[in-house]
Amino acid sequence: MNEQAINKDLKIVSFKGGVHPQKDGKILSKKASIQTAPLLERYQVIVSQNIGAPPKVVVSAGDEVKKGQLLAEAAGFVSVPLHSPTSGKVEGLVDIPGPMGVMTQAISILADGKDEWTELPASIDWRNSDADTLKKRIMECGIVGMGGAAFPSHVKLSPPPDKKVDYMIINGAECEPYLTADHRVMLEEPEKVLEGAAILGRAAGVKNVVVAVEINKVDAINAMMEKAAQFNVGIVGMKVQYPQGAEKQLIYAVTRRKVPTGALPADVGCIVQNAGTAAAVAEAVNAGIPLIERVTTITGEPVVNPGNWRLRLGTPISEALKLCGGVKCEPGKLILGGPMMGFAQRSTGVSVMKNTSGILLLDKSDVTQYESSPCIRCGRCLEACPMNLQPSALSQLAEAGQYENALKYNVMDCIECGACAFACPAHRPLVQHIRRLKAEIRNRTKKEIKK
Amino acid sequence: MTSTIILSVLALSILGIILGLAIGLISKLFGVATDPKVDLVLELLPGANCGGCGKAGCADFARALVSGEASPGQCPVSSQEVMAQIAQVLGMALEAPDKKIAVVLCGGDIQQTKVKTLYNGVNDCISAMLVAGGPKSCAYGCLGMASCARACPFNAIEIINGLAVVHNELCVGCGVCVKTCPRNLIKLVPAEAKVHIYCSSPEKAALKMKVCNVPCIACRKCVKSGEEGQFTINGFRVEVNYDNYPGEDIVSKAGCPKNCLLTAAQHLEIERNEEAGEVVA
Amino acid sequence: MTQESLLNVLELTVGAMLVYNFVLSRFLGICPFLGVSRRLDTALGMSAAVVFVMTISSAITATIYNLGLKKTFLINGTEVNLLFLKVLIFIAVIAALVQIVEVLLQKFSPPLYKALGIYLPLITTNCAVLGAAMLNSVNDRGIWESTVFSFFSALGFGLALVLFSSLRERLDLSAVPRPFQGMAIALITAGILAMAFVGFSGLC
Amino acid sequence: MSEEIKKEIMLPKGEELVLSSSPHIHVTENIQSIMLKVVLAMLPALAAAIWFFGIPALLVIFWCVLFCLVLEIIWCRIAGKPASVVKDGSALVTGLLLAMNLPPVTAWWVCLLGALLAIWLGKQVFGGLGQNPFNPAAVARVGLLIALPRQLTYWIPSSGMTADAANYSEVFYAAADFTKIEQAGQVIDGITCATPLSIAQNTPKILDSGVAAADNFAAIANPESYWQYFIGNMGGSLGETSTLAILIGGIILLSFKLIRWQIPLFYLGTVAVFTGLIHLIWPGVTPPPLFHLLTGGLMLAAFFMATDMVTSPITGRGAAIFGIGLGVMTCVIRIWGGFPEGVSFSILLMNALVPLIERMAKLKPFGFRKPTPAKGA
Repeated sequence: MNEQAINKDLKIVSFKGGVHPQKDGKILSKKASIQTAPLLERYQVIVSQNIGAPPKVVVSAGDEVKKGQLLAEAAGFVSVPLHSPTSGKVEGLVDIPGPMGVMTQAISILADGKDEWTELPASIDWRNSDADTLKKRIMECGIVGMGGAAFPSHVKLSPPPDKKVDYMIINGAECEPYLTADHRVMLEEPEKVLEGAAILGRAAGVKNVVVAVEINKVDAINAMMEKAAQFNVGIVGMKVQYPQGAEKQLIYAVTRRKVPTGALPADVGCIVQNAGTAAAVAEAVNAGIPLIERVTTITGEPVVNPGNWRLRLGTPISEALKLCGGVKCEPGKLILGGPMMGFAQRSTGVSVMKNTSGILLLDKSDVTQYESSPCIRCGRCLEACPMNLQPSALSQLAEAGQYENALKYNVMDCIECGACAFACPAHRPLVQHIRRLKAEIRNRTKKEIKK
Repeated sequence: MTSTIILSVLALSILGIILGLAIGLISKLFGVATDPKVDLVLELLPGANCGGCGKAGCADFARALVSGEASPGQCPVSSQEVMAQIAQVLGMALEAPDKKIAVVLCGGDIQQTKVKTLYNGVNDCISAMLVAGGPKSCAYGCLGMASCARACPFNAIEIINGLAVVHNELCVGCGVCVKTCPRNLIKLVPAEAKVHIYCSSPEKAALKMKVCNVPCIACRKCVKSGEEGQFTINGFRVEVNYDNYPGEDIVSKAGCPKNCLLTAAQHLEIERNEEAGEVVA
Repeated sequence: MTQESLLNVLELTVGAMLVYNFVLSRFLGICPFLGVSRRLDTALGMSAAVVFVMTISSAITATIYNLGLKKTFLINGTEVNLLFLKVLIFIAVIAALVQIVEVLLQKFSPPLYKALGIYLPLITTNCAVLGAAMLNSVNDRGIWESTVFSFFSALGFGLALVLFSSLRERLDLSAVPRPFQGMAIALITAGILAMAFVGFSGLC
Repeated sequence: MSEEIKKEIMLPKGEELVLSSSPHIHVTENIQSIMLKVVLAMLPALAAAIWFFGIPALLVIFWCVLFCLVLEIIWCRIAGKPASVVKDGSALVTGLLLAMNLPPVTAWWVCLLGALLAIWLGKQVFGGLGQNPFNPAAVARVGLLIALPRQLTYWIPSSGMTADAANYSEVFYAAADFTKIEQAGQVIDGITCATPLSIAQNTPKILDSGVAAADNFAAIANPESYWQYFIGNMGGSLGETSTLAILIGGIILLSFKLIRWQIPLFYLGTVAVFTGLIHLIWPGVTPPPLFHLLTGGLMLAAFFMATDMVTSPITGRGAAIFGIGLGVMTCVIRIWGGFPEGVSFSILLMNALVPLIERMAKLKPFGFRKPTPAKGA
């Protein structure tokens, strides 16, 4: 293991709290360079891929579409369009298992094998264009936060006018164990990430653009530091600590500003975008390519050849796993995303979406059973919580059904990073309890508003 | 001796007069008039504070009753006699409401729902719904994790064979469970309606049959054998029209091919037997 | 201050509050102690009510005792002493006082009135209140001494009540076995609390 | 769904996939390993106890652990919990703590009573591990002290103290039987001894200052005696005498993060400051702070008893308040109370205050701001 040395000029920052999983699993796939997946016969593109209003489908069964052609148009401000991953025929709308376990609508496209591009919009000279043009292009290319939340990027770039934003942080932390997609992107395409960062900075009218990377990705940091000056982008190193890449923690680590309860990053003058998003932005602005594919880590001990793949939207998980040679043994868990915040799946029928940063299989021996012994108040969760909450108390309140009291313990501030449940020696399902509390409280406030 | 008696009597009388005057004066000066009826009504109410009436507990309901905002019939728990008594206290006529009970409209117990996913987490329906929509293969079936049973203030819901079943004799129709069920399977129906279609899935018959042995496949046998208007067809399933419900004989007449149209008693018995069978196996 | 008077003050304050705590050492006033301790805020309200009633009632009963009952009158050549009417008179005074407090509370603090519910009239029969009056007369305390003693005794009652209610709020979150739920576990907790208060014995 | 499986490529079938909430990975640490680490930390003190008090001490430890484990299993049987609960090791820890709180010579039935109080009354009636508001060992110790004051204050001298070593070994090492020791105690004069704290308690207090007052405690509080107290060569409960051994255990606990450091720090600090002040004002009333720190159960309480995770406040600020409260109560009872030692009482009292303390010492979330009336910033 001859890791590259960390550049001495690198500023290394961190936040308070958090956990550091000893076995982070990145070793499985971090050396595997990004491969492009071959064309598949059929893609099932899930319609609702972004937070906010799902886009409105504009194609119908039997339509011929070209690669990159609009499939669904944005339905409102907090919404982005959806484009076809390849050329072929629209088979119609089908119900496929969604990432949250409920059936969801998808556009099924039968590839014609030609993979012809549609007419793409012209390149933009971003150094000389104004913010609105850039934002419009970013929106038109369907770009969302590719780290996990899938929040439309152009919305983040348009904070209310009364809020002065002076920091653009590109999140290259990739603090989730096992995932290496952003790592590979930053290592293999540093210019794209940096240029995307600069474009995002320009679109938001911000001078201070930094890429923040955890220092376990030394090669990526060094690759980017070589080129950073040419795009006038700074690089910041961060301690390897989960959840370093959570928005509020990232902002604190880089700028020492605390995003207040219930406020947005823009309230403290920051905008955070994912590194993968930055690369996609660069492509969208320079070549007009919409977001139709993304780099996804396919990993886990049961996977035969873990790796990082450039997958088109709508690729079924089963097909993606085939690319990696399938599994060695029956896995215990299938997770979309990382092991800390990802969603467990019940079938391989789910398809890749804009925010699918990883497809993770866990071995049966790694599936931790919740024996859920009682809380012994050891306080590990309090130390782990990056938001300085008291998960142990919240979980007991959830068990006792005292939902109102949970507000006194600021349950709504929880970012559901999972650090508490990771650290709990009693293996209590703390995150699930907190989600339950949040759901109850949201229901109640909704009811009150109705009244 | 006599002087002791006289003095005692005198002392106590004086004390009594002073204290009486003080109390009288103060209640005259600061007294707040409350309607004694509120307490009377509150005593008559069941005191379960179930919230079935829509008010925050029995005390609140009592206040609403006295002030005329509510009528005694709104309390789903009180028996007819109690309601009559309350109405008498309030001096009003009682409109008799139909007694309602809850029914869980799902027959998919652990034997009948085919594919199950392993679930590992909080044993509670609402919490389980937050994890990939819960472990049950039917996305509309009862999860059987007893959220409703725990919520029921009268312990009228039992989880038999992984399925929530309402005990009609215990249910008072307060409707707490209806609000609790994350899959909206529980309905308040007239207590006299004995026949139910134990399926709430709006999916197509083929999809339902993939995951469940006892779905309503909308074959309409029941509709045909029943009288006009006793059933309503709602998409891919049939529902009992509870405004004009069929009698118990409809079960044998219709001969539901999926065993989904049942009387409540039959349903309970089937689940009991299946559970017993499971124990043996 | 002489050592003796210092000790006396200690006995009236620390002694009344901790060492001879009404609830946990003398086992008086158990009814409201168990009844109103489900929630901390009602416990605080009840404590305030008890402090108020106990202090005032003791002041009045001590006045009656010192100025009236203790005295021996000479009527028609026979000595008459009304000490045997002590309990009767004390109860009457306390009952009247509670009535007054109830009326005032209902007027000025309806939420507290509602929260205290049935327990407010129960102060009448709260043996702690009568107990304080009786202890004062048995120990032949003066008016000021009695008032101070009762005030601190009531504070001790409040302390025990608040402690206990916060514990019960925590017990609400624990998985107490079915047979012990409710009053059983409350009594056990109270017992352990009483055991802890034994530690204060010998302080004065 | 494309479920068809290519010849050589195996895909997950999906039927054995587990659904659960995130996170999907966890630490390997569990309750059992935590409890075993606590036991490890107790070993030095237990070894010191056996070194100084011999076989009787070992017997007491044996009885206490045995009874605690057996009673835990019995309760689980009755309550319908799996008896494997006992594997979490908490009953073992309670048993050892209980033994450390008993005199080195204790009859088996006292151990049984103590185990009953600790496991059943102190823990299981509240729902078992993690649910008990009071420290089980402290409940047992206080309950026994109130019910059986004589048995609980039957101190024997440690092996290093006796003048007549032959006598000592004959009585204590050979006859590990309480009744025999009791009989022997009546025959052999001076076989029982007083703890330094009970000597301090029985020393007449001198309120005014002066030479007499300053020398009031000279016999029990001098550099030589301090050294003996430090290594544990004095009368006292089984596990509380050796400050040295407890400190080693305390370092183990702190290094494994099994206790909140605020509790021992603020507890010991408060005791030192409080007794220091009193000693400064009235030297004849109480011995100097070092005496208080080294004698009695203070060290044991500060590192093992009060720090019990279940019964102490969970936040750092709460733990500090808890420690200060413990210190004040211990000093008040020691100096003015009727008992020579106040740590168990103060632990119970402060346990009762924990819910209130936690209310006061809630954590402020990251980026917390006071809720302001709704208004656009």
